[in-house]
Amino acid sequence: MSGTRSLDSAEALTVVRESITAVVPDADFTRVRPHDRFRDVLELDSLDFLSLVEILSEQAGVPIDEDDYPRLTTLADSVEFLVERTKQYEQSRR
Amino acid sequence: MAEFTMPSLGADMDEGVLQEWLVAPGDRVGKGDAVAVVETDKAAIEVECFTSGTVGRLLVEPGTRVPVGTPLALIDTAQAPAAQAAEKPTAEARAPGARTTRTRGTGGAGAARKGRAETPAGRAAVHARVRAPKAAAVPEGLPAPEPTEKAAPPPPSAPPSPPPAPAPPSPPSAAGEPAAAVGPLVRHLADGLGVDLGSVHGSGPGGRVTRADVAQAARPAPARRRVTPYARRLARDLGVDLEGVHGTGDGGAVRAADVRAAARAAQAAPERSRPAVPVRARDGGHVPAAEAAAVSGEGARDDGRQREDAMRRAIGELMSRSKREIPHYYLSTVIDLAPAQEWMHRRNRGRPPSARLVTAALLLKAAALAAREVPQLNGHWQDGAFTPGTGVHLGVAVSLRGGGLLTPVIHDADTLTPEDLMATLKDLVRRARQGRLRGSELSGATLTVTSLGEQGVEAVFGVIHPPQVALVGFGAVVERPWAVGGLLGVHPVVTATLSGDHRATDGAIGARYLTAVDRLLHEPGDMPGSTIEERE
Amino acid sequence: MTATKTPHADPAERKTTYREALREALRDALRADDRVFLMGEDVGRYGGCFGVSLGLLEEFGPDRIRDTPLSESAFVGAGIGAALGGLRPIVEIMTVNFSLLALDQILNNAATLLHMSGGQLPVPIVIRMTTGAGRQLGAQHSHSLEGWYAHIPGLRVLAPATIADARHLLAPALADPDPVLIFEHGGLYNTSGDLPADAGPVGLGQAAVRRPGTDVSLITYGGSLPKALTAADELAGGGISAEVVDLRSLRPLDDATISDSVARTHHAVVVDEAWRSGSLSAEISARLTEHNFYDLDAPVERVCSAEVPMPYARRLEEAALPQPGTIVAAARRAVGDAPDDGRAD
Amino acid sequence: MSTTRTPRASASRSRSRSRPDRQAAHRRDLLHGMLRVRRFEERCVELYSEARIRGFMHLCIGEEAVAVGVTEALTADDAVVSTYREHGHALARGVPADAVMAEMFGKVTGCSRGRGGSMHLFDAGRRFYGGNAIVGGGLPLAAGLALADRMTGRPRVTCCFFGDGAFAEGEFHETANLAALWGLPVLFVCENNLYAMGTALSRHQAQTDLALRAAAYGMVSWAVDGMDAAAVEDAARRAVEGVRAGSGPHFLEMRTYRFRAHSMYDSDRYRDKAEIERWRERDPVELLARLMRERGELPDETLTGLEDEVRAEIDDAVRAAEQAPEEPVEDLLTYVTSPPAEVNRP
Repeated sequence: MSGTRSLDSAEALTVVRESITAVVPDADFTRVRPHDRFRDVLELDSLDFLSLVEILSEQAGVPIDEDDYPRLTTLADSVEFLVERTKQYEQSRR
Repeated sequence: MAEFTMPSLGADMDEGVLQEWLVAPGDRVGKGDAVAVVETDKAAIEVECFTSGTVGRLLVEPGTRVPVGTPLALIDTAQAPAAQAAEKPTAEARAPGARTTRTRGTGGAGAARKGRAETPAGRAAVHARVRAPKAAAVPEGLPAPEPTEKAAPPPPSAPPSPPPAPAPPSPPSAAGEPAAAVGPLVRHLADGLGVDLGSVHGSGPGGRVTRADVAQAARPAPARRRVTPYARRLARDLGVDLEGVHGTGDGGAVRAADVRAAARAAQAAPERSRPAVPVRARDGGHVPAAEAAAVSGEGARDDGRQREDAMRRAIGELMSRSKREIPHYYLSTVIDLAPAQEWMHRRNRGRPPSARLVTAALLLKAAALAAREVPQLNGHWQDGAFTPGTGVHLGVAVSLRGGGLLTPVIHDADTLTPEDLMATLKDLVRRARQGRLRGSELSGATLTVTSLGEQGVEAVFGVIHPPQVALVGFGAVVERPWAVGGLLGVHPVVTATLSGDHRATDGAIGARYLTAVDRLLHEPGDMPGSTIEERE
Repeated sequence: MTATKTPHADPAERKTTYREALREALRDALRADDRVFLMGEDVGRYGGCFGVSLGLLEEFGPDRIRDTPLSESAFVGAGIGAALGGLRPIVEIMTVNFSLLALDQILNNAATLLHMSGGQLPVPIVIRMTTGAGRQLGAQHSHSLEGWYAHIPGLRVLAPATIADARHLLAPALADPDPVLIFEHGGLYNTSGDLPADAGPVGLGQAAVRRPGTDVSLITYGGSLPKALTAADELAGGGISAEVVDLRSLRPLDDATISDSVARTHHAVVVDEAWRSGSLSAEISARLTEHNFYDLDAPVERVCSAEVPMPYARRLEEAALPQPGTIVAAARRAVGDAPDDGRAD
Repeated sequence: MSTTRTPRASASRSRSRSRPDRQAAHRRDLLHGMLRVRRFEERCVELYSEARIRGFMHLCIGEEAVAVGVTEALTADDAVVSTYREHGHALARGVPADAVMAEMFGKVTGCSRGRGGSMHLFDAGRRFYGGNAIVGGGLPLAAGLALADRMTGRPRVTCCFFGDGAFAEGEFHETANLAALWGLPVLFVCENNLYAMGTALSRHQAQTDLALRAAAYGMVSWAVDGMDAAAVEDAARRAVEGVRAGSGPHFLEMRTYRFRAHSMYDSDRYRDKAEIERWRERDPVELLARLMRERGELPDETLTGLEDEVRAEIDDAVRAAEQAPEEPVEDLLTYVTSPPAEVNRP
């Protein structure tokens, strides 16, 4: 988590997508609209989701708790969450 | 002898009307003298000649429209008197002010037609466009057609000649139709189908219109589907038939996403009623992992499809055999997961995601421990008798993203701590999806667990994998009103099911098993291997 | 007048403004080549209508920083004549609306002489002018007519949208033997930002991908670039990855960059502050159907100004112009994500 | 460009002669120059009528004295900016007849490689900056050429021809003001032939004394009999001298007349036949020839010799133009922009 810096929404979206792609290599994002539950659309099971959380946390450099899971439901939510969380962490590190 | 020609009087002038002659045959003209008045679209202009001499024949009578460059008169440059042969146009022909081409029709109708002019004999020298010959073959006695082409006027010197025989047109109904090229049968067919033969392209010899041509013309064009160009291209690449694709775009347009969805659906269609079975090849052995793995590479698409086909056949055979041979009974119970999840959350708190448990791991752990408690369900039915398993080797049904499923085995699952079980599960699932399982990891299961609940359904009643004698199913974890100790609350619950082989056990055994699962999940901390960390 | 270095800034980058970058470019050009001079209304003592040439008169004198009468046709034509006579004039026209008074010279002479003379008379002139709306200047100071000029063979038409381009497009424009028109959007002059030290002259006729993306291409230029970037941010927040292509050169168009982008994203939105009818946006849309028909997964969307002379009132002017919101909406339409779609769950 | 040929290659001009002789020889040169233009234009009429030349074509028959007389006062370094009625200016300036003719035939040997046509004759080498087909469009260009000379200290004059019609255009007034304001070395030559196409001067100008109006811009201006070649030349010499000396732009109103239509043919509905006849009595070619005859400077054989020479030159030009190749269509797009090699692409 040493590399934490705040992400803008574009970067956050990239992180989310790359993380999902790492878990579901052939994820077809054309099927996922911003407010779709991507877990359902892309058929992520709980193990996949845990992997996603792991990768997201790693990539963004912020902790993600189980309590945060509901905020990782759609792409839009996830981006919002990451932007907010990375910002908090950047500020808290100063 | 020099020719005086219709001059170009402007950039946009291609033809002009000789309006008036300012000279007569025999007149002396000098270079630069105005000799005629020419009317263009813009104005009447006096035009000059560029040769000096004597005006000879006037070749074009006033009122005639001719292209630029058309000889209008001859000028004798030999200083000789004008040739007597040159005859002035008749007074009639020289009527001044005529703005349009003069007409001299055969009847009132003809005379009134603008642009009509005779083509007397001896006109060969004049720039005249010739009427298309097609009308010549048509019977006489019909009204004269209105010619659209311009015909040149008679040279003034030529004696008036009777108008040529009018060239009547073909009957209107056959207009534009190659009369000789349509047989009666075809004509009849066209009539019947309401096809205008004039618009039919003939594909037969010599452009003959065939029956097929008429039929083709009669067929209504199929309603064109709205498909985006990219989607069309993609459909071709993926071999998707656009006919069946549902369009979600504007006005029902098929977009790329729709094509991809259709391509996926085509792959997934046979596994809609996905059974929880391990995959075996036709010889009864397990499908080698490498072969069974879903192939997503573009180049290997065909190979991948073949493998999927093989996998489907294997699943089909195994399941058919199961349903043919095994008398299934089914049980279900709803289990309160609040204690288990609470325990798990507590345990996960503060741990990095990589060290966290998921509910599925607890369910597997419970399923394995319950199998140890109820060993009649843990083993194989072979040669008409039950053989208990030597350990609890839990088959876990893993669906593959490309379609199909594999059932890797967690050996001695009952002895593993939740952490180890979790780690093993993650590893097996990952490698199953990557096609990296070893053969041993696919064989030897004594009981299979499927948890379609991950896909959102509440209960799954599976098909037993022969030679096993039971299959445990977990549905989705859902929140439901739940009473505990007379108090109603919202609890996470899961529906656990058991499919049993009635040859090996009766429902009571099965019920005992599900009860054990329920109990174990109520006391997750008491599950062997769970307590040590809990006490830290 | 030079951009001041902020002491704590990264030495590789300098804080400056679009206006200062333009001025630095002018100063460089005037210093580098005696043949270069600047001419236009109030470029000298006044310092330029928009302050671009402030201070140049003092350094280069009234001969080379030449105030002209309000005679667009005469001084633009004189620029063309001076170019024929061996100089390298930079002519400033206050706004594109005024340039119409010199349209005869730009079209009938500057753009045409080389061809009409069978290659004998190249016209190495640079004509700069302000374009665009957004400053409540009303209908005679606010239009975006650069697309008209982009219609004309024989001209190069540039639209620097970034500080780096403001700084580095002038030199290659002056080096070009043919007439180059540079359109500076009035809304950009005060833009401040970093001028990367490593930014150098850019090739004429090259578009730039200002932000990579995968779902939709926002094709734009000039004053609409910042709006498109804002829109792309918002789109990213909504899960749509937008690529932003800055045309930079309106003539010739960099077909390759535009086409490549759309071939990847399959969706295109053309953002152009000009009117849409018979416009540059129409041209780009047409080219997309020519070059990328089989890549397109949706009709090309266009976000242009409302077809109205630019009104004065702020609310009306804002409503008339492309805005990030309208760009976002167009992009969503293009990718098939209607604004409220998917929120129901 | 095709071969360079001095317009008066054969018209000997001996410096050793006495002053009256020199003047006579010079008059013969002027006559030769005007005849050359006149016959060239007449041939153009024939070729146009035969549709071998197309497009718009504006002939300067009747205005030859202005073209020949003014050009006489310029040096090779000076620049000329002209209008669409510029055959005479081009020929007098030394653009070879065959290059002009080939241009009108649309041939690659034309002085604009067939891309200009009658209205757009160019010869950069002779500093002939073209036929401009926009009334008034060449004026700012002339100011710019002069500005470049001014800024680089070259003592050159830019001569700009335009018609009375340009007086109604803003570009004239903008340029007159600019040139006077900046003291640019421009010689403005207004060919006042009394008609802006078909609109008489009095019907398009409130004040028809053009020299007077030009003077209002602070330029030295005067009106000249544009049918008298010697008077034109004399006035042009004085004006060029003044311009070159640095006293700013000068303006000459050349009162002249075109005998033919505005462009090739028109019905002359806008002017009296009698008016044309009156002006024809002051035909500049005839006027000079008459003077020379009176002075005994123009024996019949001299005139015949000049005519023969001119006819031969024009015959050659037509023949060469007919035989010249056309620009291949593949080269259609060349010269729209400069060749890439010239473009400095970093």
